[in-house]
Amino acid sequence: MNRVINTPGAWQHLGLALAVALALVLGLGGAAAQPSSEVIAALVAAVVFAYGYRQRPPKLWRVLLLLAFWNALVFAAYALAMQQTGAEGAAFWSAVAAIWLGGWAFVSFVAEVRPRAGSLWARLHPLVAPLVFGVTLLWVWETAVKALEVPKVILPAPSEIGMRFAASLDVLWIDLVQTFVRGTLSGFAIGCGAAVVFALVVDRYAFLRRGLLPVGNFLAALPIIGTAPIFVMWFGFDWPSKAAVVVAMVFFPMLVNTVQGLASTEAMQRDLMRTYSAGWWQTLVTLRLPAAMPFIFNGLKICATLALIGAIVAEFFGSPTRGMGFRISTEVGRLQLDMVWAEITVAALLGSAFYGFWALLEKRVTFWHPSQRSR
Amino acid sequence: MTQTPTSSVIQAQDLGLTFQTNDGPVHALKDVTLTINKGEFVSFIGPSGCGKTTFLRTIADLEQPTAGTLTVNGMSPSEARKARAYGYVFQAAGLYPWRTIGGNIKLPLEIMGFSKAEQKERCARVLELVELAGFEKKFPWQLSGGMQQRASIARALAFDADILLMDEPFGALDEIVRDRLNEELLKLWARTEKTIGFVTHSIPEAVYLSTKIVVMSPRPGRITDIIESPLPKERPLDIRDSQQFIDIAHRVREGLRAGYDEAAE
Amino acid sequence: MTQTPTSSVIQAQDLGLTFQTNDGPVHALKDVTLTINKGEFVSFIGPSGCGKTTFLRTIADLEQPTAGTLTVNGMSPSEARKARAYGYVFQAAGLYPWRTIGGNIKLPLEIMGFSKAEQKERCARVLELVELAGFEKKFPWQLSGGMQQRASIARALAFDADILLMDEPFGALDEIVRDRLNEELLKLWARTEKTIGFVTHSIPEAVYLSTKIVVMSPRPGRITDIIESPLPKERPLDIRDSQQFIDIAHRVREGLRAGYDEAAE
Amino acid sequence: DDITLQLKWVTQAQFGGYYAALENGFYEEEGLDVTIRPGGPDIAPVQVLMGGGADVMVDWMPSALAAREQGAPVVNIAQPFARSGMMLTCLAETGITSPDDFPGRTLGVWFFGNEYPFLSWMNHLGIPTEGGDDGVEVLRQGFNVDPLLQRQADCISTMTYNEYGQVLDAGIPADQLVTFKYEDQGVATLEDGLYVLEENLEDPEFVDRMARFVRASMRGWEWAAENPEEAAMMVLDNDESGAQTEAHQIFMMREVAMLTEGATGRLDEEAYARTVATLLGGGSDPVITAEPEGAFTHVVTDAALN
Amino acid sequence: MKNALPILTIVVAILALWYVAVIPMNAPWERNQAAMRGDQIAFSQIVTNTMNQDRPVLPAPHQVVREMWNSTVVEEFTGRRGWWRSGSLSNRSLIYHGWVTLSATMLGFLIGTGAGILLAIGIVYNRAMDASVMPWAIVSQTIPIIALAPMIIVVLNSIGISGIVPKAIIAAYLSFFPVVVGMVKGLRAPDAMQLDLMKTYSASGANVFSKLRLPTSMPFLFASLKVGIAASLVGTIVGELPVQQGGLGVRLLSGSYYGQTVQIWAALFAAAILAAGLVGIVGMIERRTLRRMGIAA
Ligand SMILES: Nc1ncnc2c1ncn2[C@@H]1O[C@H](COP(=O)(O)OP(=O)(O)OP(=O)(O)O)[C@@H](O)[C@H]1O
Ligand SMILES: Nc1ncnc2c1ncn2[C@@H]1O[C@H](COP(=O)(O)OP(=O)(O)OP(=O)(O)O)[C@@H](O)[C@H]1O
Ligand SMILES: Cc1ncc(C[n+]2csc(CCO)c2C)c(N)n1
Ligand SMILES: [Mg+2]
Ligand SMILES: [Mg+2]
Repeated sequence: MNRVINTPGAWQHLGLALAVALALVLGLGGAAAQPSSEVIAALVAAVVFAYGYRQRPPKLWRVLLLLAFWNALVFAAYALAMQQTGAEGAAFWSAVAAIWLGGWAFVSFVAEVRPRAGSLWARLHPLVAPLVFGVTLLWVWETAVKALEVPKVILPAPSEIGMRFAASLDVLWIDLVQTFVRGTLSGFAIGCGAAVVFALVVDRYAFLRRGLLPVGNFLAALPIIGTAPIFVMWFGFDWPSKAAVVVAMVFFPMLVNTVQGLASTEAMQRDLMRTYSAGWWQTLVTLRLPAAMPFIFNGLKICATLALIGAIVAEFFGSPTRGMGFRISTEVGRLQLDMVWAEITVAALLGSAFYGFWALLEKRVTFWHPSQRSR
Repeated sequence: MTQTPTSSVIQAQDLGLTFQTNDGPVHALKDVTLTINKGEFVSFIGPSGCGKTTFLRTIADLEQPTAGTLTVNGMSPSEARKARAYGYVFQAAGLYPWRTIGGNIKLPLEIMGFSKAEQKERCARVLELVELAGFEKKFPWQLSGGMQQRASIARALAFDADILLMDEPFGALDEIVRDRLNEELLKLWARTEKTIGFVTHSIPEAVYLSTKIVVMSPRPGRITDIIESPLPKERPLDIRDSQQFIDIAHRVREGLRAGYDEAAE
Repeated sequence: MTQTPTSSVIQAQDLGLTFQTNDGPVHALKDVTLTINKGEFVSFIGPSGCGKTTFLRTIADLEQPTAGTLTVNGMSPSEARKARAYGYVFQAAGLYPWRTIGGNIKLPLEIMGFSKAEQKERCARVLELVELAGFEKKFPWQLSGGMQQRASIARALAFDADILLMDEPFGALDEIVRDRLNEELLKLWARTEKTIGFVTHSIPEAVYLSTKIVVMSPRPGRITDIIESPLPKERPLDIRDSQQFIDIAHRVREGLRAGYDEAAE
Repeated sequence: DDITLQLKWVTQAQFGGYYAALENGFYEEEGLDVTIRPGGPDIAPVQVLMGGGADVMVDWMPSALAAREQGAPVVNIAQPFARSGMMLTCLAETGITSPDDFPGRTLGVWFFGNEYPFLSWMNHLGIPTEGGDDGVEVLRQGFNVDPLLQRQADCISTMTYNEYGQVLDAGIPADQLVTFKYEDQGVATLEDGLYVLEENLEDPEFVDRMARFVRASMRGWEWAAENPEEAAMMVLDNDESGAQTEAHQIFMMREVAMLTEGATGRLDEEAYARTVATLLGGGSDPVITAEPEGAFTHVVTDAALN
Repeated sequence: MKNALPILTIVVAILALWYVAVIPMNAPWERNQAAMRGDQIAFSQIVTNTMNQDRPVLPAPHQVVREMWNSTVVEEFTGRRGWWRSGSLSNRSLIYHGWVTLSATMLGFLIGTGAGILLAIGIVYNRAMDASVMPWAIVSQTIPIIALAPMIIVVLNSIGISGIVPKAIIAAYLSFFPVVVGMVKGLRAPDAMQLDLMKTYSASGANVFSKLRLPTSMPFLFASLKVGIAASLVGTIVGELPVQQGGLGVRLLSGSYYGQTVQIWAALFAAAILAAGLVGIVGMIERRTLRRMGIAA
């Protein structure tokens, strides 16, 4: 019994089997729009393969069974997507649930594998789970939109978004340059740079720290929905006003993190510097900045997501006729929802990449920190 | 009395230090009067919380006394600190995790402006001394606790301060390594004429190393006995079996016990 | 040979444990064969990094051996753990900072489902034992390092496990308190017939406390000597001046040194 | 019967007729229980209609026709606004006197589907909208008049009944302003019409409900045109944001009355044809690519007005 | 209270800077108006005028304060729809709009925090979720919510959910993330020895959670709650824009539609005060809890 519940992916596998059984039973009712027999066959095969995998056969078998399991799922998903007619009943949704649970079980199986350190597989391994998760999510979205016949003007299907994405690369690129390269990056650099410099000043004068941080936290709470139009009024329609919004958004998170980081040295470490009679700069460079790095990177990561959103939001309140925020708000009005989602996709990819960039750099710079050495 | 020097390096007169805490004042030190001469090796021993660390920190200008006077080399502790008179080994290793062992040892050398070549040479020398040659490129967390402690001793030795203050430096080491490092420390001290202040919980260690043993007692932290060691400067390990040694150890133990019983009331 | 019991509690046969690290395998334990009988007091002594902690952890099912067999009370360590056979004192105090001293001591009692009244009574009893009565309501950070260590000992004693595993429990204490706790521990052991595994760096402590002293040596961690103590079960503190005591201590020291020199090659 | 009306914009006198009908009980007299839902920025009323959140919506024809082409089958059932109130307002100090002066200027334009008449106009004039010396620099104007007041743009989009009044209120007298009404430029498109989903019209009961709704609404519009002050107060009473001022809403009500003047609610097919022509001539990226079919119907107004 | 003087100093300095900035920011308008009238304007006149414009580029502080006073106390006590006359809060007062925003913020915060904690528990206890969910949680925060909000509102409306809930859901969307990040960190904060101790007691999963992981996560949780509640407020404001049924967000937006700069600033500060108050309350609860736990002195 323990085995049934406690091994990785066990209850997902159980759920998968139940959902398939349900689809079978309901499908026997025989209405037209039930999952086709190929779908059911593939799903049953998936249940069997997963069962075989969970019996922990020798290594080669495990790899083969895992691949077979995945392929069965993909086949079932594809076949189900192909036969959508729009009048699906409970059996259809059971099959959808089965595929979703199957994906989850697959992720559980893969997550449990501990690849050998240093191998190529070890590098790819962390990507598998999120990718499978994402693909499953997209598939459920696609299936649901098609099956429920959700109007295109409310929520387009991922495939439509993808097509629109591929067809509009030029426009997307122009918008990306306007919003990310001009607005986001400049604002991010100015905001974070200023925050770090300011943190050093504030850190030096306790009076400033005690006065500025509370006031600064208060000012940081001014919602950008209100400040963005004001910045457009002050700095014009083009990217400077977007950069200003970004600066306003990232400045205080970065400041707070840096100040906290600079204060994060241990008493003994500071005492050591005192016994060396080290100067302020020496202490800063050799002790406080290195010790602050985990916090600084924390701030940079938070600001990376804030910055892009800030620039996009700012464009909602006035812009030249390009930019991601401009496009999104304009295309909503034209009911070109696929274009809207294509831009949202760009934003998500870009934001994640920007975040990932800082996360990678963090790994290199703060390799010494316990949080980077093990979980 | 085998000690050579006579000029006093550290002079405390009626020194007192009271911490203000929420629960009221804590008298960490009270009426401490002590003279340490140049080239002396002084051990501090006493029950936990009696103020040994606090006294060492006060000498190094890491705490400010609240009563009495304290001079170091005729200056205030703060001036002495700015003249870089101290090497300090803390109770815990306190290495910077983002620097290698070599980098940690070079840290004070960088700050004090030694040349690159000199840094390298000194680093190699002290690593040798604490038996860590070959670990220069490792990071602190890759070493066992004892090794880290030794690295921190090496760091304090690297820049040849005149006054070496060591707070239980060998606490985390096993007996054998400890014996060996005791010997090394004695040799170093004999060679360089440094003045050393040394906190320990081990009576044999205190007796073996010191020219002067200061026994302290808590609440309030104060000195209950000062024992000048009659042992010769040259001390083989088996001196610990000599009667003289056992007698001193006995006196220290009695002093400790007395302070303890008193505090228990 | 003064030991009473004969039934074996812990039995290790060719036990090995290898850690896989990025730098390659570390052989923490190799070919360890040892039998511990019920009611024995076994000390482990050896240089830093020789695998004392690892062995204790393996007994307590906190590490999995990679070779050989290990049984505890005839069961696997994992089953023994689930039967709550162990009290474990870690090398560092490891009190939960969000619980008072009393709360920390009651933690295992809560988990094991003792009644409120029983919790209270046991807590008071063990606090008394480690001389911390009156500190029940304090938080760990309000105590000195030595007091915290004692609290952690009290925590392990509170629930009367048959097997007590203690990893350098007295490392942070000064000699006087240490002596006193040594006596208490011996009394407790004599009264309760517990089986005790005890790691220490101090040779006198090992000799004073144990019925069996296991000397270990590093790289790979293994047993180099097992000394059955001929000392009587009743041991006043001054037994440490007896010739028998000194002889055993000498043998332990020699064993240690041998292991050390060998490893240095 | 319940009816939910989705407005295109926030509560203001632009929709005074509906509020007047509501407050005066005209809907009740027709046996209707009407809920008016204000719109807002970035809410496309078509989405609400498609999502089933409303039965009928107020929308502008360009965006309704665009929606139709996107597969959202909305149909105009009535057209209370006979004329367009959109215009381009320039500062006289810029020296602009006619569209010929536009090249090299910066113009503020509303997007969100409202840009098509403008693009069509520029297309007629042969002025590129990508900037440069012989083109115009287009700004995506927020829904306020700041760009003009701050001199960030030479001209901005205004409605006769709203933003234009704000410019005057701000202290710039009418003689300092030059306006270009889309009506006068021949690129006017139909504004504020009532639209429903095509499939609903197959249900006679629904048509009947809408007929009563349109009848009551038109009564409301007539009443509002005659009693602008009271109508403005009704709007204010329904304004959740509490941001409007009495004076401005009265101004707006009066101006809106000029746009509804003479309208029966029945769509003028000539105006419809002109709207479609304007939209089809929208330049490189037209909002609609083909002549729409079945985009309006008279069945409701015919039922309502007889 | 030793912070009072520094804060006061900074506030005074900011006010002074602000007043100074008001002049050059608002002066162009005065000059333009003068030029339009065809006369010259003296500098002293410019200074006095810029302090009291109707549509200032940068309102003077006293204008903002006056507007806040008028749209709270004055409106409620003397306004036609004020609480004093009508017995209910006036929709022209910031108190009413603040309340609308606050209620959605609190609901969203509760939903977001609950979801965040559950997700964090899932991530810590389920390897599959650990491997797959976290990257997508990050992705979710890179999507511009202001673009999604109207669609979310429309979709929820179409399935019959309206009123406070859609706004709260958007608020929750923004506030769950900091909670997840903080809680995952916090639940994983116990060190190896603390976990080993539990193992030697052979403690059940529930015991390990309630007696070890939960207590260690508390400081992390509170740090995240402070970020989360501020994010929740932003989410509510974003959600209010398309709903247009009161709230500080509507106030901000309609202020901008009708060019009422001072009204925008008043709403802006009201939102910041609300955020500061909420964060302050969380901080107070934090101090109490942690002190009772003995973590904070
Ligand atoms: N920063 C401080 N604030 C308040 N009290 C302190 C502080 N530092 C030390 N104390 C108190 O001062 C007394 C002396 O502490 P000190 O650290 O000098 O003891 P010690 O002799 O070094 O003990 P140990 O052997 O445990 O290291 C103790 O009672 C301690 O609680
Ligand atoms: N988790 C681990 N991963 C890799 N190596 C380890 C691990 N734990 C211990 N070791 C290694 O195993 C060996 C034995 O370690 P152990 O902690 O048992 O030593 P010890 O005898 O307790 O030393 P000490 O007296 O310093 O406590 C050491 O070389 C250590 O570096
Ligand atoms: C969603 C949407 N936003 C703005 C407009 C343009 N517009 C039409 S009426 C009006 C109010 C101004 O008084 C404005 C700004 C629109 N048509 N649709
Ligand atoms: Mg100390
Ligand atoms: Mg150990």
